[in-house]
Amino acid sequence: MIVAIAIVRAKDLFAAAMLFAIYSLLSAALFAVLDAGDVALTEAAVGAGISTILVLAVLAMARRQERPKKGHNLLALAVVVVTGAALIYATLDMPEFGAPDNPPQVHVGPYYVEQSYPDMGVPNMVAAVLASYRSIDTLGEGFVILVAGLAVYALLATPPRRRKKRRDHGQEESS
Amino acid sequence: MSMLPQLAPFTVVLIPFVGAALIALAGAHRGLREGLSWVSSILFFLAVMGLLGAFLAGETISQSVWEIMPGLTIAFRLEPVGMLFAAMSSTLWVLATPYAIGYMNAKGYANLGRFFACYAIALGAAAGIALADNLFTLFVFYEILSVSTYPLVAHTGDGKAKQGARTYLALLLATSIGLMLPAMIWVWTATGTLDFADGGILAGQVSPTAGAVLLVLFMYGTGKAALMPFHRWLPAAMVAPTPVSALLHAVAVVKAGVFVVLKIALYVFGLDYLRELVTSDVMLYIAAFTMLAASLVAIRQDNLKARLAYSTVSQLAYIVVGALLAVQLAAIGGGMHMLMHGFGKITLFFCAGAIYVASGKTQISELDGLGRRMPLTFAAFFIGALCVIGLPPTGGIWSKWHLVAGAHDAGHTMIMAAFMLSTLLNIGYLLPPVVRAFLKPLPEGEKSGFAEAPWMCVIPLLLTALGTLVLFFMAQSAFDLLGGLFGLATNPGSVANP
Amino acid sequence: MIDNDILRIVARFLIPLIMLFGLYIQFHGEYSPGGGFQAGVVFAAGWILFALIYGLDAALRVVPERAMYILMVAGVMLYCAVGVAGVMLGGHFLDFYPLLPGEHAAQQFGIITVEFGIGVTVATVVMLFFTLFARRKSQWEAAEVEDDQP
Amino acid sequence: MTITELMPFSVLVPLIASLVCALLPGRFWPWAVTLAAAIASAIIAALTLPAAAQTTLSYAFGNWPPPIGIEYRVDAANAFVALLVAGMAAITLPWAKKSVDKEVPERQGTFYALFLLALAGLLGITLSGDAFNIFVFLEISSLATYGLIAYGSDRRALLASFRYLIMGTVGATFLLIGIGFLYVMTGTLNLHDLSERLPEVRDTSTVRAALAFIIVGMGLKLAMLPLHLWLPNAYTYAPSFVTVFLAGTATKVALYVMLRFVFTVFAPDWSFVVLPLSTVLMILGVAGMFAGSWVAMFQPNIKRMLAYSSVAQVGYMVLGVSLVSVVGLTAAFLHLFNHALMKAALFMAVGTVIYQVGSARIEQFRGLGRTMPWTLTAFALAGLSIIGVPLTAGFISKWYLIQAALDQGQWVLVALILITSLMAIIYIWRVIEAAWFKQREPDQQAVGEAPLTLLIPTWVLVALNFYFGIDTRLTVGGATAAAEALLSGGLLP
Amino acid sequence: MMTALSFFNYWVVVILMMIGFYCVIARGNMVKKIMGLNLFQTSVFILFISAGKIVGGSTPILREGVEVYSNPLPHVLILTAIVVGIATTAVGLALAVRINEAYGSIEDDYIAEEEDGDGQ
Repeated sequence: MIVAIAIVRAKDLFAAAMLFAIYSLLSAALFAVLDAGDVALTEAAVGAGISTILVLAVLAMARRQERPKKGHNLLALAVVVVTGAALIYATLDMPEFGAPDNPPQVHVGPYYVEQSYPDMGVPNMVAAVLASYRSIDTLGEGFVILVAGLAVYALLATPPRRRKKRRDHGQEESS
Repeated sequence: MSMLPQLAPFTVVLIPFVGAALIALAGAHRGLREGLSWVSSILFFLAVMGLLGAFLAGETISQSVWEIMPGLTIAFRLEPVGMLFAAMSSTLWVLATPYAIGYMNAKGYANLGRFFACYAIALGAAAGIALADNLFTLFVFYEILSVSTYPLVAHTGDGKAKQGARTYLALLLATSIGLMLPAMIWVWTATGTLDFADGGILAGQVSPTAGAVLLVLFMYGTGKAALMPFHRWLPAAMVAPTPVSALLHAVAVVKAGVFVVLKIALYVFGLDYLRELVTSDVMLYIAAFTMLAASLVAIRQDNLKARLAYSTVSQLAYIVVGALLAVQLAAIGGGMHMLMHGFGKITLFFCAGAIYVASGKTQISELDGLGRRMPLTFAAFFIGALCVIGLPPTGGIWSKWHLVAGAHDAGHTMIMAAFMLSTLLNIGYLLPPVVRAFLKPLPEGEKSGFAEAPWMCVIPLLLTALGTLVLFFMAQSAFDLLGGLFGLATNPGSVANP
Repeated sequence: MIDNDILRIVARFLIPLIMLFGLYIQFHGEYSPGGGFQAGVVFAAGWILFALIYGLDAALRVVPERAMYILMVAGVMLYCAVGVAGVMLGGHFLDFYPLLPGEHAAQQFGIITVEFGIGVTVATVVMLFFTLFARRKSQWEAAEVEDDQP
Repeated sequence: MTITELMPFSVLVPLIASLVCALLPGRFWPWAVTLAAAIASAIIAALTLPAAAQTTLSYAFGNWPPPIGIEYRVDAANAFVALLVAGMAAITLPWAKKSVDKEVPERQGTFYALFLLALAGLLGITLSGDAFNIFVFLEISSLATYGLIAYGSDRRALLASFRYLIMGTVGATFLLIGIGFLYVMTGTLNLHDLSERLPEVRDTSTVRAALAFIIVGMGLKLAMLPLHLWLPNAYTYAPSFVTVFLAGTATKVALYVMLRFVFTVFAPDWSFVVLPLSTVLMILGVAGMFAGSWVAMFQPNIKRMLAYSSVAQVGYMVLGVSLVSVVGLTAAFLHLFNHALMKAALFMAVGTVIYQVGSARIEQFRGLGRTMPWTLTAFALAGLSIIGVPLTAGFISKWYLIQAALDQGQWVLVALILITSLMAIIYIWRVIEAAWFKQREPDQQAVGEAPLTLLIPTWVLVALNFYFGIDTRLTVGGATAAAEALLSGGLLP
Repeated sequence: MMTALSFFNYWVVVILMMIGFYCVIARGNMVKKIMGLNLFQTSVFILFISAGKIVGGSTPILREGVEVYSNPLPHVLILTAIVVGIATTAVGLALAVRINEAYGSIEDDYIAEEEDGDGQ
């Protein structure tokens, strides 16, 4: 959490990126504590790995320093506070953390725990749910990453043509 | 007339539309375009006459074309007022066609394909309004009429024309969408039907208060009836070429307006129900006020077309008053005035256009002595003026006679007085041009190289002038046409809800 | 960085290990944490390390850009093919039971194939990301130079 | 194969076709494959609608019975929306060929693959009966859309795409939060299962907050008034074809998701009581109608003008929803359908002008009425539909909307609807006036009529606008069935 | 005591969410915005995972001697959501690269100023 604040405050984007990686590792650890091994592994690989590399690649091209902003954005603060208040309000009636009789633990969830091995002989329930019970979601996930690949490819595969083109555009628009 | 083939109403309405499409395709090809204009106007005239013949023979003709939504249909039915309106507009279209061709060519306007196509569409829309069997169908064609006449008003495309056309369209659409549409939907929600019915559909379905509000919505929603303060579009529309002013703004568009008022009064409210409404008197006095105020404004106009436009506003109010008096005789008078004024006013506009074509003059103060150069035109103007004023030997006297008699029947002495006063004012603004033209000498130094306008322009105006004279003698048949069914419809005791 | 001996030697040991680990979590996913997605990321990470040390051009010789593009589509296609096969064999879309006679065998076959498809796609997409982002800088600078000359 | 087994393929066909498309080179084949897939998808959706109107169809993926697995659950409401989305794609694609060739000369395989994925994503959202699955497909379509918008030739397209990405992702995350709360409270993600399990726990702050988050999240994607900021730029700078498609479909699907949650999952007799939803939606709807129409009147760029008009039209739909009656919802669904038709036709006409002239600024429309009569006539006719002139589709939806307002005695609303219609006249009329009553400036290039491949699809859409203004059996029937399907869960009339 | 602890866990998530969300709205730098978006999403992930946790349970992989497993469903959802997150991040960053090339900056305010200069 402190790391998160530091990210927001950091003017040096490079430092922010590094802090971001640390934050990802921390949340990965938190996931591991919460029994989510698969998620922890993924978060570590993605958050600390890929995201950071990509951010650094962008920063290599753009200004490293964030330009200081004039004043504080009160509207943004208000929106965030309202959202936060709504979230806090929502938690008031949430079931107790970690209790075994919470709704998720009594409905649907137990089926996976109990039936996935008899159904398919796979001990990792996460894999069973991921690839079989909810496999259309995972197919969707595959498509999401494919879309990202296609979109980034569309955006960056053509070598850039600088400035000149831009000036032409300016004139075209202003005419 | 019984020899004419009798077509279904929808087919009749479609004739001008098909004609318009062909004219638009003919586009710049002058001979083809004009030929098509002739053909479609004459075919349309014959078709309407065929319907009229069948109608007079006592046939009930109705046709349901298509159901758009449950209970909401495009349907047509012949009834007296509509028949009268259709017959009048189809006759006048035939007469206006040569006039328009002559006028537009003489003045060298461009884009005539668009012009004649829109002209034909407007007539088709007018016929659709005339024959509509329910409010919805009527509304559809009403809107087609508004939109299709916009290019005609803005025809020259210069700043003034666009300004005028914008006012024209804005007022007509604003009133129809803003007031008439919600009124219509209200009627639908309240009664579950929009079909016109003898004796009205609202009686017993809507509280008198709601009915009162509805009446105001409908009266003002019919912007084409030019009730003050929504009359400004009519003078604004005078930027259009004269054939447009003549046929559309003396006949098709404005008559569509008052026709809608009559129709709504007769078949939506029903005269008996109408009398019960508090706002009916209010609207009546507003109409009477419009009648007088527009006359007063007309007197002050020097531009001939503007004067005629305000005169139209005033005359339309006669018909609205006729409808709102809510008695049989006045309603008949209103229907007849629609016809008489149509012939009279188109004559006047034809003359104004002819004067402009021949001499280039538009102001009344410039007309001095022109009567000697253009005797036929001014003779026709004189007859047309008599008809609008309501003096014999023209048909105008009969309609005014019935209106006044109706006001007497209804016990509205004030309205009778208003009719009288307005008639005096009519004389005041319509006769001076004639007097100037015939009795004053030509001003000094006036070049004398012009005579009558081209024959294509003169013959139609002579014919319409003749028409007003003929109507003086034929008024009884118009009265019978209207009265026959009115009598049935408005007999006390026969008002029943279907 | 190619000149740095220590790095090279470490990398020579490390990269195969990382890739092996990637394959392990790919195919051992049913028993321990891991699966197609994580495997893909780890495998790609190995390749990225290679690219960082030996240079992007060398890395692209190993896996060309066009191959990445095709493979990323092919991975998802494999997934869809499994799904369609289920329909062809009379089941629902993504129904694994009809694929093979034994129930468990069918499910395991389905899961492994599907995870493999995901793994391929993820690995190649991540590699593609890296290629595109990393190359962009040099391309951009080249364009800038070109632009300054005329 | 029964219709139930066929139904999911309206999503799967474009999904799989996108893979083929991504690999195809050249300019013809990607387009042809896309067209074929869209048509197939539309046919399947068309077959589904009558069946779904009879009885709710359910297709379980992997044959795992819901809520264990994921199902596609289709009733009249989503079948109606699916038909709209797939149909729009099939109708607009023939137009796309020329326009895309000009605006996106390179890498068309990728372009069309992204397009198909956007389409499949939207259809997936529509048909899915699983909350999380909706989120996943929402992201597929959103990401594809960001990519498509960025194809725009103006550099501002990039900026528009980025801002849309930020707002869209925030919206999707809000949806995810909402879904998370629901899951915590019920333990299920299946919409139908949720609707059965929610009554037990729905008087909790968590569920209330979940509703709020879902509405705000979808409001963002829907471009409901204060959350509409992304839309004008995105529509303005995206390639013409993308704008045509998005205008016809994307916001509609977001509206559908919102309705699905508000009406089916939460049951309207609860969701409209616990939050002042009716009032809030009504105010936002009216504000959207006004602000959108008002700003539209002053836009020099016609694409942007139409985009603001879309904000206004979304306002009409939200207003219809806020009335919480069968007629109101019918009006919303009708307008959803009809607006897609008219806005797509308008954007196609403008896109055709861009194809010929290269710009959508209003000065460039001068005198085009004479040189491009067919294109501009199409624009004018579609414009009549948006104004709501009788015999057009737009009239039908306004009719129902006014009727719904009248049913509840909301006189002010009737007046407001009519006033904004008048504003629509003004902004459409600006274009018509420029096209027919202004002369082309001497320094402006002379242009001729557009090629038939662009004109014919535009006119097909214009004709549909009139067809559905005259024959309303399909639209009114479908919309009524959809509204009734949504309201059947509740106790409202 | 249990209650306080449980709320604490949720509230940490909420505060993280707020920080991330603030970063998205208020920060002008596009890379920062994307990082904020990631923070925001990650906190939502924690919320989901918390929902699946059973105190005393363990990672949902079948083993000898373990009786209570945490719920695997949230884990699956979050795996998918993480993928969605990285996909969004990648596309956003690619856009930022292109914007940087087109405008010479990735500061939203600065670009907004330039846009006004374009006279749109």
